[in-house]
Amino acid sequence: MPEHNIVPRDGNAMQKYGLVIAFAAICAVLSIRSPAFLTPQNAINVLRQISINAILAVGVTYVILTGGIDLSLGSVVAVTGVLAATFAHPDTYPLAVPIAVGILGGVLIGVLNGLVITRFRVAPFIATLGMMTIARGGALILSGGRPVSNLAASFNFIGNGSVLRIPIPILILAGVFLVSRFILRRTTFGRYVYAVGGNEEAARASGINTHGIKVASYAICAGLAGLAGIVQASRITTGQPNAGISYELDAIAAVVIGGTSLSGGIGSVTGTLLGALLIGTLNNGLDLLNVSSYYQQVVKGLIIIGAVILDRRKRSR
Amino acid sequence: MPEHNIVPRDGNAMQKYGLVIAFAAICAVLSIRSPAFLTPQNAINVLRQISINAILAVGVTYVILTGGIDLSLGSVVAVTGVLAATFAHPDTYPLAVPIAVGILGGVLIGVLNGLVITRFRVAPFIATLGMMTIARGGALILSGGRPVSNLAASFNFIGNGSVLRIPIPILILAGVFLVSRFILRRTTFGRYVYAVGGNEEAARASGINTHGIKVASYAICAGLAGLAGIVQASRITTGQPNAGISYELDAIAAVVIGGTSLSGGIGSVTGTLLGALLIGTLNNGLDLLNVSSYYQQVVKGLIIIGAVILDRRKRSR
Amino acid sequence: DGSNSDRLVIGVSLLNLSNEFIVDIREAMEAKAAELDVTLIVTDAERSAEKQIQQIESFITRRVDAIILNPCEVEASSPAVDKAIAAGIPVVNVNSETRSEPTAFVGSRDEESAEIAIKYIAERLGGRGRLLMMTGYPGQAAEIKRTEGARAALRNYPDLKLIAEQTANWSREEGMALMENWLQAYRDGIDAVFAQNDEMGLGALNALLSAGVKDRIVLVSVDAIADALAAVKEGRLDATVFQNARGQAATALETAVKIVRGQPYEKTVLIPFELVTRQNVDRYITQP
Amino acid sequence: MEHKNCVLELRDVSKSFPGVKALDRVSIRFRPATVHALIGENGAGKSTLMKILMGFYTDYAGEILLLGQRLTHAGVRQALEAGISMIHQELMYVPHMTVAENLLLGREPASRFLKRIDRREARRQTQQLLNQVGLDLEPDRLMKDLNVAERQMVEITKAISYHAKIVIMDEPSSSLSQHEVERLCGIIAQLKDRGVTVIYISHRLEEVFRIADEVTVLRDGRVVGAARVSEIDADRVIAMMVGRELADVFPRRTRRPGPVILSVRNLGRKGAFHDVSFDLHRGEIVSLAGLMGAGRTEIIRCLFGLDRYDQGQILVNGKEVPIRSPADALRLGLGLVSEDRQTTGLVPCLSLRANITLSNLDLCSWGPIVSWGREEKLVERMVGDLRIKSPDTREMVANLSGGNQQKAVLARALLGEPNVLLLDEPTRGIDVGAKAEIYKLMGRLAHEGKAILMASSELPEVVGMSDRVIVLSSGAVTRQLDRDQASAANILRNAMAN
Ligand SMILES: Nc1ncnc2c1ncn2[C@@H]1O[C@H](COP(=O)(O)OP(=O)(O)OP(=O)(O)O)[C@@H](O)[C@H]1O
Ligand SMILES: Nc1ncnc2c1ncn2[C@@H]1O[C@H](COP(=O)(O)OP(=O)(O)OP(=O)(O)O)[C@@H](O)[C@H]1O
Ligand SMILES: [Mg+2]
Ligand SMILES: [Mg+2]
Repeated sequence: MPEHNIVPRDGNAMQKYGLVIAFAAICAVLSIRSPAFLTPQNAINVLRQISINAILAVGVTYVILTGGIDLSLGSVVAVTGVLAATFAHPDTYPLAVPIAVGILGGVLIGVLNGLVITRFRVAPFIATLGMMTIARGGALILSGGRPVSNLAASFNFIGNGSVLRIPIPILILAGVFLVSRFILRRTTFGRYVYAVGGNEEAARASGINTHGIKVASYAICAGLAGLAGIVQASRITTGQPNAGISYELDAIAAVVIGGTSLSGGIGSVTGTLLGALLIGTLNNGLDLLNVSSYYQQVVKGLIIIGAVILDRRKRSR
Repeated sequence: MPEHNIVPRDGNAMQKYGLVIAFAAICAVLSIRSPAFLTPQNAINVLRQISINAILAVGVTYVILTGGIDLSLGSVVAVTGVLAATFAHPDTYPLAVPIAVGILGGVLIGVLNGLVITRFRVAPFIATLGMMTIARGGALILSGGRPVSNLAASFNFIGNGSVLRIPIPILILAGVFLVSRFILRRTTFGRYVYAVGGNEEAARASGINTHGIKVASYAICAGLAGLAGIVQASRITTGQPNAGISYELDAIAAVVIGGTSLSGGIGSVTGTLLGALLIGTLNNGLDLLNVSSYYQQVVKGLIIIGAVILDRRKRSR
Repeated sequence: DGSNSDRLVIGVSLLNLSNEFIVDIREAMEAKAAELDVTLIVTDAERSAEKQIQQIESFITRRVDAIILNPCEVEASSPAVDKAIAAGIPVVNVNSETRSEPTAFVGSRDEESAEIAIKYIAERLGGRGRLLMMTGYPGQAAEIKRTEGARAALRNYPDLKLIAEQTANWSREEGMALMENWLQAYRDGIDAVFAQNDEMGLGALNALLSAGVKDRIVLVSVDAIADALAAVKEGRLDATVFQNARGQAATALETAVKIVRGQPYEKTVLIPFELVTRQNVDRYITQP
Repeated sequence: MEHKNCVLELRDVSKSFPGVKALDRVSIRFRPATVHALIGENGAGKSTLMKILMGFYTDYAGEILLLGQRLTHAGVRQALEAGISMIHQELMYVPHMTVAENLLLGREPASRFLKRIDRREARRQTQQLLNQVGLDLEPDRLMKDLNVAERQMVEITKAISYHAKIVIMDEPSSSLSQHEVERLCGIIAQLKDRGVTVIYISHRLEEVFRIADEVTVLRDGRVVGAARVSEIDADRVIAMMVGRELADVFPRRTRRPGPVILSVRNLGRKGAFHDVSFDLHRGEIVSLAGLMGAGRTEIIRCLFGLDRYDQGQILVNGKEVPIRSPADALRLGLGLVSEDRQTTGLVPCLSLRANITLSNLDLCSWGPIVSWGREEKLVERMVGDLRIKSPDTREMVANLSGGNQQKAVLARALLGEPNVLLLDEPTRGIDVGAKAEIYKLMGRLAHEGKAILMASSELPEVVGMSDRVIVLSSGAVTRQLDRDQASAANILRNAMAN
């Protein structure tokens, strides 16, 4: 089973063993406590609910694998949502225009992040924190601080429609996940992403254009945030300038819960998806059990830490 | 020159040159544009406004120097503020009680963070992210979601009173800063904090109790967050369960702007203080100039990135 | 739980449960639920419309009998209403509106609160003076509407000048810092401050008191939370604007139950805002 | 053997890692005031055994007796307090701290109250330590700014300064040149006089025979032989280590230089070297020799585009070429094995496989897509050629033994079949058996018309392999020696000329 060539032997299913067990345990408890939990309907529900966070998390996995971080994601979701929405009023542009504008807007922001980080050697934390407030300001300026509404039905279909009874956001997530999994595992680019994060000096000495790889990673990450922005705007049928606040933390949490190391070079998008699923299931399940929202926060924090402990235990057995 | 060797690790004035220049430039522009800016009154104002963020930032400097991170700070401010406030109603306990409760509450949370990170080898990001939601839940549960008000005048004096015309929060900040500077530069504990962040294996090979150093750093960090929580509650004369949201990001930003490396081992509290001053001055100045709040965000992001670029340039010249 | 028994189950999605005003709504609703013997499932949207939609989707999956929605946004929370209605579940909007039409609405016009506040300030200042406005988190429905209401009201008072407008993100701490900065920038040139919620208003109040200038500046905020009422009573805060959280909550739940039981109900219940000053504050203080 | 004649005894020590039995019932007795060499192939388990002694691994089977007392470690601190100190194979220092701070780390002189560091006393102690070993280093320099050899000297100084009863040296000389090795020998002799037991791990057998009193040979985690040095010879030891007889270490070669492939004209880099000129012919092996800090590494880094040169030209096949990055160098057919595998060499968290193919992924991919099958084949070949010992080619490279890591770096450079191979300390930490393989390989490459430029601190290697030796001193070429002139003595004389 040539599961994985990049990540060492235990970087495959085995590695996620602990997380899978934690996830299964949570599901078991929830389905005992609430009959509504283990229904196909609710499974679809959970998947749709995690889709935006998971798309963001998959994107930021690239960046974190290179050893960076992207705090601007939430703001990018807002600004690209507003951008896309302004081109999505009924009977103005074809659907492709708002989609292209949203994604390219994201890519542009990502390229800027990448250039500030590589050319000017600003720490990714600061560069993207700066971009976080810049992009938020941009979203407010573009929209005049008002939600951009009255969008075309075709645009709203992206977030709310289904194909073959599967909600479109889930299909988009599936596409993003599979393509990213392929890129990171099977392509030279993916290999270089891991190498840059694992040891930048050594990657450079191996002839890798480390700056290029980083810029590309930030571009992919913010481009996917643009996609998430479109899905979000379509789902809430508005370009909302204050959308996406602190989404970056949720996304990064999914990545780290999924076993990707914040210092770079170790991890996978499969882990990330599992991480996002774990968080989403928890949110859904605690609502189903009608746990009071204050206690929900406590329980959620405890379970996340617990799941990660279980996971690390399993892995270093 | 026995005073200063060439130790960029804990930074001398030279190193912060770029940042000092950036800071001076900002002050120059602001004082030209607004006569109200360069007054002693406003200087006090800025210092008072940064005090909470700067106390938090000094605390998280310890943690970041060890190579960790603490995302629970904002929630700790809330929960300790609520805790202190519940013991600070008029004519109940002496002033020492709410103060002790707030700080010890913080220390306890920090010790828990540290133990989860060292004993269970959970990534600091996840451990403290979990604690962030747990502590927030705790603050809401403790307070029932309502501000805890009607506090004793003596308690409110902490945040609003002055001694020799200097507001007490500024005095507290000064104390925290000076003590921390001493600890980190002059004591063996400080040395070990740098060593653990610089190369944990090497620190361990030198017989340093690396776990102990980390736990202590998290405890100091959260203890100072407890202090900040007390100052905050006293300043707004309420224990506010939703206080401090995203304060951790501001604090970490101050640390990183101040030249401390997120990978640990490099930095100083002097840099942190400068970083906090830069952010605080910016906030104050943009308000004084009445820059529209949308554009404020853009300008703020740009200036922060610009200051850091200038700083890195200067340093690597 | 409960969906197979004959007890009614009502899903509630609230804007933000770490806001005192919304906590009041929840408590009033829970009290009413005990009285009417229905089961409530209360969720916290944490100010996110996206999250709110998710909660409604979960309610639909669980087939609750009715939904009470305390919308985060006018437009962005509308799909939540649409989805519930499409699934045949009645929706009662409480406190604020959505673009999509719910089964019933119980609440107020947010613009009105700002109009009342500005009118009070204008009267106190004799129609002329310099005004500062502290706005809420940019882009949120309440901020937008209160800003619009204030602007509209100001058109009636051409000599009442809005000299600066800045956000303090609904926060007491930020309101205090903003007021301190304003005092530096405008010193003696301020006659009145309108804060779009009590939290910011109380922050501004602290700053004004510390600077010793409260006597000559009129300060008004909105929501009438307990702290604000106390401040009004002590004469520190000039006025706040009361919105009847408990009334809204109880009426919304009653309406939802009536709809489910097929009883007649009022489609729109508008509960007006009320100005609270030192003269009438005692009527609003519930606790000792 | 009588009890007091044994300071330290290991009884049936075993240790496993996932998929590897690193140590299998190892029993050794160490006598006081002796130098006990521990030798064995790469991956034999030497470092693991020492880390157990030092308290790094506490989950092992078996017993350790220190002066007859059973040693139960809770960690490194306990080992240090029990009188054991160690120089680690992978140097352990804090890069952003100064030499002085690193030397005293964990035992700074400090006041009782507040544990305030006594700077003056610290300075005095540091200077004393440096003087003691005759190391002329500014105590305020940052560790990261030192070269590998200097860092290694600092670590040696640190290890002996604990006044331990047992000093473990895990390849202390791997990047030291002759001059420093002499100094190390002196230090070890002093330790012995003080009654200290030195456990000495090295792949340089001549050193072992000079320094050690006793030798224990490990193979595949087991003790396969032990003897007094006076009663054994190198061939026996090698046979024990590799499990077979080894013929000549250095291959016989006839020098057949072809056309010039690489020329360097007046190359210089501020603060490192200046006015360096030489030609490299196809089919030739040329060495850069010099003392520590002579500038060999800097020249090689510039040639490979890792650093910028600010003076002179580089010509490949007679054409001047700008080399601004390693990518340029690779495109021009250069390959590099860098001196420091930790920083410029390996990506520690990736698999052995990914590390080997990193700079030549195009050899096993269709366009942007990597073919795992082809990659595996290429890697298996290199692993076989270089005898890299690893449970699986997908093992994380950080888990390999030091020598096998070095082989991985070499494998990567060789995979691209470069026309010019730049080797900086290529056999650092590599066992004799594998060294012979590498020399054979170098010979073969030269025979195939490739050119090799090597920097090595191991004089026998320089003398044994080079067609020509370029001797450097303080960043300038002092002499170019032909093969017949290149004796160790001659090289050293020119290296110290100035
Ligand atoms: N942390 C680890 N995880 C997994 N395997 C390991 C680890 N450390 C060492 N090993 C394995 O244990 C075996 C012994 O390694 P060790 O480092 O002790 O060898 P060594 O004799 O010191 O070799 P060298 O001469 O190359 O330094 C090797 O097979 C190595 O791959
Ligand atoms: N990163 C650095 N910062 C500052 N000085 C350096 C750095 N690297 C090398 N030097 C200095 O440059 C000079 C040349 O060092 P270099 O490493 O090239 O020597 P070398 O001949 O390869 O010796 P070695 O045998 O130790 O590798 C030395 O004086 C060294 O101290
Ligand atoms: Mg070894
Ligand atoms: Mg060298």
